[in-house]
Amino acid sequence: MSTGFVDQIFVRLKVWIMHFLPPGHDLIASFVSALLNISGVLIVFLTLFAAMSVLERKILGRMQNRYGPNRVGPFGLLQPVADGIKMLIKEDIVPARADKVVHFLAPIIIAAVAMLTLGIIPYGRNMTPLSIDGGILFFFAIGSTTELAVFMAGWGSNNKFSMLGAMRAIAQMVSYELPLIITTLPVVMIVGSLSPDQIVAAQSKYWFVFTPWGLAAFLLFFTSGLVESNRTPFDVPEGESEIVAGHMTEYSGFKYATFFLAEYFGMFAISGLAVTLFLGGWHAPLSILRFVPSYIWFFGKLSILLFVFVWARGTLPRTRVDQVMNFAWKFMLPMAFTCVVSAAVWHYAGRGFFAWIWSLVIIAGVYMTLSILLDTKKKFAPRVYRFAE
Amino acid sequence: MITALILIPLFGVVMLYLANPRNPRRIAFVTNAVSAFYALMLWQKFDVDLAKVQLIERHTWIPSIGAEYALGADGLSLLLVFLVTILFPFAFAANRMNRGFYALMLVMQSALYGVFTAQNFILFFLFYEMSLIPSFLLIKLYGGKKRDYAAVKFFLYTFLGSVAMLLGFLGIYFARSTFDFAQLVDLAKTGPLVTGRFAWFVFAGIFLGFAVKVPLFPFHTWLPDAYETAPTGVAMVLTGALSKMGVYGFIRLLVPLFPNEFRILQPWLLALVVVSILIGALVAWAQTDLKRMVAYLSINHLGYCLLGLFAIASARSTMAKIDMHAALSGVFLQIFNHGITAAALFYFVGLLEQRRGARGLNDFGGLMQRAPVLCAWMSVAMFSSLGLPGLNGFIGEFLIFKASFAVAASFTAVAVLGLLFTAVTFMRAMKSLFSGPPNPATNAIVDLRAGEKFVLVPVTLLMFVVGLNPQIVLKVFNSTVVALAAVFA
Amino acid sequence: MINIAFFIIAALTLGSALAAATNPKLMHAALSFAIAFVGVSTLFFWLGAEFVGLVQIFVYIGAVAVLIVFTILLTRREGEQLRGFNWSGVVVALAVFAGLVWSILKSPSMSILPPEVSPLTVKRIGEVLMSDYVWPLMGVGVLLTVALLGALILAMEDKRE
Amino acid sequence: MNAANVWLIPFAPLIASLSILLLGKSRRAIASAPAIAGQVIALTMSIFAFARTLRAPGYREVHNFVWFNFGDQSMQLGWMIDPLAAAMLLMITFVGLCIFVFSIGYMADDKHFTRFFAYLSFFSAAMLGVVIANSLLLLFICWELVGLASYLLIGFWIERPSAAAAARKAFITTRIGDMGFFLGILLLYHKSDTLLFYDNGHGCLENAGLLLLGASATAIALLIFCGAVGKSGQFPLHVWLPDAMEGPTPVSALIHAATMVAAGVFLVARLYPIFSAGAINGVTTSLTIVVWIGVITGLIAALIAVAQFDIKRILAYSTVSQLGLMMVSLGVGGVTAGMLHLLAHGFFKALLFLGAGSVIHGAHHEQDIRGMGGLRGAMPITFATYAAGMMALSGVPLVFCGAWTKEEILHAAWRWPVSHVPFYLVMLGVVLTALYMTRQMIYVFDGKRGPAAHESPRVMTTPLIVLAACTVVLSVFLTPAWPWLDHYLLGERAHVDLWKIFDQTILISLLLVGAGIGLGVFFYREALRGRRQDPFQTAQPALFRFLANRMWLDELYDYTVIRAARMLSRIADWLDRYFWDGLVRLVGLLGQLFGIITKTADERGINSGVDETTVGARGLGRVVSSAHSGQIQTYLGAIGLGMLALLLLYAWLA
Amino acid sequence: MTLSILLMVSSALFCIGLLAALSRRHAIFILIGIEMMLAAANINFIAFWRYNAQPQPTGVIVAIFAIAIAAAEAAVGLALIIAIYRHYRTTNVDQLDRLKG
Repeated sequence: MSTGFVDQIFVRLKVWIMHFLPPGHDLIASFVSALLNISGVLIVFLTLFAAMSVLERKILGRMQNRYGPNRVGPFGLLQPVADGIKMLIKEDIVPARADKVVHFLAPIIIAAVAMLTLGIIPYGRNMTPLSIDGGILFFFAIGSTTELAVFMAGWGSNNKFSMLGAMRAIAQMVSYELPLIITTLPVVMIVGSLSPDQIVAAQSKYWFVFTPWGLAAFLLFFTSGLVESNRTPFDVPEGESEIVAGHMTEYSGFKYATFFLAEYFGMFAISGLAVTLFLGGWHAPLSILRFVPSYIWFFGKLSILLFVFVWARGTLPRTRVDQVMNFAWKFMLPMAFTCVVSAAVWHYAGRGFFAWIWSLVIIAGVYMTLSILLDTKKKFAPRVYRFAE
Repeated sequence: MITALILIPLFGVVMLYLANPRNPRRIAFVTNAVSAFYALMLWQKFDVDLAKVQLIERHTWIPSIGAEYALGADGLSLLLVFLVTILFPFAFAANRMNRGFYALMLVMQSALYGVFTAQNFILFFLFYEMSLIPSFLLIKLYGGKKRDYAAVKFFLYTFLGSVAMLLGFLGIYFARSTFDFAQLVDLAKTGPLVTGRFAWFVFAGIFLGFAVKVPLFPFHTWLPDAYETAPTGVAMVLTGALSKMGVYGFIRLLVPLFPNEFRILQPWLLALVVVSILIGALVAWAQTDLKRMVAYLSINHLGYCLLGLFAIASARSTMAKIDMHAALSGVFLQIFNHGITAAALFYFVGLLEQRRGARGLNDFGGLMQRAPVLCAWMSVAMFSSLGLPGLNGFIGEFLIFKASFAVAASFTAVAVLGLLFTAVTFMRAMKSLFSGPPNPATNAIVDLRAGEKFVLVPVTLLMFVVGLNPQIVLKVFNSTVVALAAVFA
Repeated sequence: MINIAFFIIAALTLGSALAAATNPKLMHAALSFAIAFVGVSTLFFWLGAEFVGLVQIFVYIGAVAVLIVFTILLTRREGEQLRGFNWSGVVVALAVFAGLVWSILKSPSMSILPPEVSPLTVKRIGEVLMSDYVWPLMGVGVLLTVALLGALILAMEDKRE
Repeated sequence: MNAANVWLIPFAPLIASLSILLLGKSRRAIASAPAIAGQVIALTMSIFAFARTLRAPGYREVHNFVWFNFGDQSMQLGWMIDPLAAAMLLMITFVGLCIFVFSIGYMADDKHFTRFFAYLSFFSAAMLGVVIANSLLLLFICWELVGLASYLLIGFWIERPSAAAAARKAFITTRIGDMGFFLGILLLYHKSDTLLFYDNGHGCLENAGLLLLGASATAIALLIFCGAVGKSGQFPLHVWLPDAMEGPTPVSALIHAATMVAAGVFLVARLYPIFSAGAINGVTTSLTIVVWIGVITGLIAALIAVAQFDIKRILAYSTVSQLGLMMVSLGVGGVTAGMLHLLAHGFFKALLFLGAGSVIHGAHHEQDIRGMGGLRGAMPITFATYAAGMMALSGVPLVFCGAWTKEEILHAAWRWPVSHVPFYLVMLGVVLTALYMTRQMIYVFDGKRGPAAHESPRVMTTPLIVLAACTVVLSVFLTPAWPWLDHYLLGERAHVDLWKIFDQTILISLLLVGAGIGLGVFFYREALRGRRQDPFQTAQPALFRFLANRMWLDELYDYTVIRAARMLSRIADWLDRYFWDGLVRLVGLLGQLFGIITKTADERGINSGVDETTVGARGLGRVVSSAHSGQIQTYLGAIGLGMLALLLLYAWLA
Repeated sequence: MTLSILLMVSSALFCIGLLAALSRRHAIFILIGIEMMLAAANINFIAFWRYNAQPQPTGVIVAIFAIAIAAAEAAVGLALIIAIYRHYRTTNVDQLDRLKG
């Protein structure tokens, strides 16, 4: 059941390994423990990255009525291995006028950041690699460093396309960081803690996505997450048709692979956080289903979200730059604030049925108002041609 | 809860400016609907059988000067809250104006809610002044002829009054170091709050403040100018709700706090009130401008309120219980009735002015043939105002006279003449407006439109219902009356 | 071990700060600045103020550094040529440093070791912020809003041209 | 129909009235149906109520209830059935019904047919409310509603300025009286703490309540009498009543016969215990005043009636005169006599007014009796019924009800211990009544044929016939031989004693009536052969003009009371506009003056000082500013050096 | 590990900031220098908090406020620099002496 053997198998494994260490050396013990955690996370997510890269292509293929990779290995499952080899042996080109140091550091920082953010997510019961009190804050603090790294990539390449791509990326990441953070606020407010463990624990009865504010915040959070990880339909910074590959234009070989890896890790991290915040983390949806180990639940939810990422990529066209920004400031931000208010109302109205209704009314009201305000005159305007200046 | 009630109109103001609607009145109405809903919720939560102040909200605010954020409601407050809630949509219905107008009106509404529920003088005073500024602006910006003059006069008058009041209260504060109503009333029961000659200054200051607002003769000269020039909706609110702030202040503060002064001044105050009543009616009779006429009649009607109050105030210890209760109930009822009726009268005057472009008594004639329904409904309001039994005006006046007669029969006998002159005034108005051959200038006048009927039906119904079954209003404040009577006795 | 960590952090911080102050390349200086601030926040972590450290990273790396970098970009036209250096500043800075070190060394009460304290939780900070420091907090909120608007207006291009 | 349900009686016409109003103008054809139906229902229920009072002599049933609470006190209202109320109910509903039916014909082509019936029903309802009230407050409320209804009906032809003026006059004049009434109520309430008439021994008309009143009973009675004076058109407030003829004729009938004027007399009768409280030998100050007011009214009105030419105005003054007579009767102690006369008067005055209406209708809305003549042939039914009414009014003995009641009044007046003057004056009044009624008959129906006239339709004549029959039938219950109605009101059982018919007073009354009619015939019949000039007018032009102009009373009031009040209001207005406002402005001016002084001092004194200082400061600033290079880093360096200096200072101090 | 060493680190950082603010021509460096000085002050706050076992986390709170205010200052300062640059086409503080009295 809840503390079943299978459920805690990885925890026990770690404890078992740790007991080989000589006692009394706390520093070594914590070092080894950290190392074990890191390696666990890396193993799992690198595997997931590999699986994801091929699965995404396959799923996209199905969505576009083609097969996708099916040549390497059974069902094309060895495709990532092939890709990896290709990337590793590719020539590493650095532009002559590039700022070498910056150009070199950028992919490293990006990947490091993405991996760091994975640390605070509780993957199962007692399975949080980095269990710190301000975990959510840690996530965002570290995550915000990505922008600088992206900028370094763009600037260090000394290429107009790279610079433009980086600018776009930073602009939209900065803009969407606000709704992203503010939509976590209601959860933090309701739980009263920044610790992911406690947030998950607070969702043992019901997931926050099943409250009006939670649902709204989840949708907003997920949308912001899409933007933060530069995924379609918000992949403006690396839109091939416009600016080649954005800040990654001048990267090739393993550095490019690192960027690629960082993007996927970022995606995992955001999805994992969404699961933690809104979808009950590793909790089972029904109490009957608790016999299934908690990490399975977590990764199940995570894969659903990842599928949605892919699905969105396969379905939605790319948005225009100004549309992305307008959407952030005029819609996402007010709605995010509304979620905060709504959660407060929900809490102070007693968290009961009426609280539910009140909360819903507030969100619906603001949503209606916003949709009316944002949609008045531009609805059927004649097409306007704009010319580059 | 009450805070929410106060905030809703302000929220409406915000909406007005955020949404920038083509029809700002709709937002004002929606705000009012929400206010009304909240007022009803308030009523639902309010236990009419409990005599004490209920729904209290109390927070520290500026502890160093004893200012608390204290709100609460007893029956009287609730009644006035209802009155405000009824009046504002009615007033909005009277004019179609731009956004600023509604914003100011909503601010005023919020202030009125605050005044009638504040339980602490500083808060009370804050709201009191908060109502003053929008009304000044409303007159100044949206008024008719002479608006600048009237607005400035109104402002100076009421502002000086409230400054005097503030000074008076500071005097009390320095002596007793509290601003809380309940505490002050308790203190006043044990002995005079302030002693010596200083007490007279304090009393005079507060008295002046409220007397100007009501207004009491001879502090009334701002009123005709202000009411005459104010747009209909504003005039409705001014007479219906703003003037009640004065009466409310008398009930809540002046009468409980200064028993001695009232006893000594009894004949003078009663004389002032009677003069106020008579002057109001007599001068109204001499007016040819309908709005001015209704304005003066307001002086007359509010005089009745003060008559009841002064009767209590000056003879509280010797008064029979039944008289005390009658006086208080009568005053409360009169507050409500006058609010409804005077507002309705202004509304009708506004309708006539809209249709004819003038509002002189002699500009009409034979209206009954042009617009019978309008005339009929306006007559109902007029008869209600002149105290016809069966309509709402009568019972309040009856109860007031019943009480004041027991205390000062001779003053009452003279005051009853006011009823007569009111009747004469209205008879004259009806004759020159409704009857006779139709004035050719009124040919284009149309009868009541459906929308106007829609507005008037509830108000007129209210007049009838309160007239026939006053219990529905009385029960709101009966226990408050008992409690207040115990305080006064 | 702990002390070694401290010295490493301090050296990294001061070194990158010095680089930021003296590096003639603007962009490199800005990036050094970022590293210096990471160092500062690590120092905060080391001192047990995790929350402040996180906030430091959040604000300085996520926002201020990006802003600086943007500003450098936007004013790049002559940025690279501006490499002048005012040596009189070095004198003043060194004098101040000397004064400070002298006064620190002169105060015996400064040579103390940290007492054992229970870790400061975020919840506690939140409670203190919302109770004792609620007015300053609101003030800061208003200040930030005003600064945001002010910065927007200042940086906005004139539409008249 | 017990007392708890008696409210249904006024309620029926009220509902009728409301439903007519709601029907609107378009349903003209059926507008009268609800009114008639309401009246019929009220009549039926009144009969049941009446039947209930027959159970026992002096039967009285009361139903009281709380109307509203104020504080922890309560205001009670109530209704009742007793013989007085029941008889009035019957009279009002029956006469009212006749008038309603008549109105269908009379108002057939009026524009506002529906409104008219709504008003009529409302009027009837209000009046019935007055009658059943067991509370002075309820009575007052209905009383005021009666006033309102009369206002609406008198001013019914709204487009005529004279009608509007008359309506206004009626309303205000009666309201003057009502103010007294109102004060009386206040005083009564103050003294007795209840306004209920009967309340298990605690009512204000019962012994316990009356004891509480004590000496103030006189004041209360007189104040309340003011109301009766106003409503019943007693001197000096009678002036509105003749003007009220501006309303449609059925309205006049209703006002003058059945409802409004009766209210005053009914009020006095209802509150008789208060009027007679503390009576010595049946005489109190208040009753004495009632008597004298009644006498003066009766006589003045009768005199004025002689000199009027408007058919309705004559009847109006006759009403005033008869009301005076009733007041006399009440005052001298003949309460039942007064009430009986009121009941009888209700029937025959309605008959007369309706007759007059029929005449007016037939004569194409001619109202001046000089313009009529010889209508006997053209309108036989009207003539016959009118004659019956005229004889009842004049008091022709034996078969007409008016005679017996008048006789009773004379009896009562004779027995009054204070003075016999009223008795003689009443006798004079009786003669005058017969005289002017004869005059009217002759003018209208006799003589040469006037302009073409026609008999009224059946719907109008039928009520006339019914009412005429009633005046005769009613007399059966009124004879001294079997004074059933008298005793019914007194609460006793009546016994038949045929001999009583041949009392000596019947001779007197025969004599008086004979004299009146004879004189009338003598004066007018011959004189009218030549037409155009009233014989009285030719004989005494000055006196005739005095009477024809209603003794200049209207003008007197106009020049004194009304002018004075008007002047007062103008003065008040002037004072308000200029004096009080002037005072305020004066204060404002003082403030302004003070402001000017301050401003001058400010500008000349303080401002220039400040100016000098600033000039100096600017010079200093110039000197200092040269040290400011505008270089940020210079400033920063200065700050750093300053800090160093502070450090050194700290070190030096430590 | 005594407090004085921490304080010396912070004063060193402060002086480096001062150096940046005093010596560099580019306006952005002045800003960077100021930020460094603020950070040095923050280190002091935290250090004094850590070495004084007071239950109230005043030092931490003040540091948080200082960071918030520094952020606001940086935003406005950078906006100013952009505006100045747009106006005068220079970010050399030596040339920005319009305020000269």
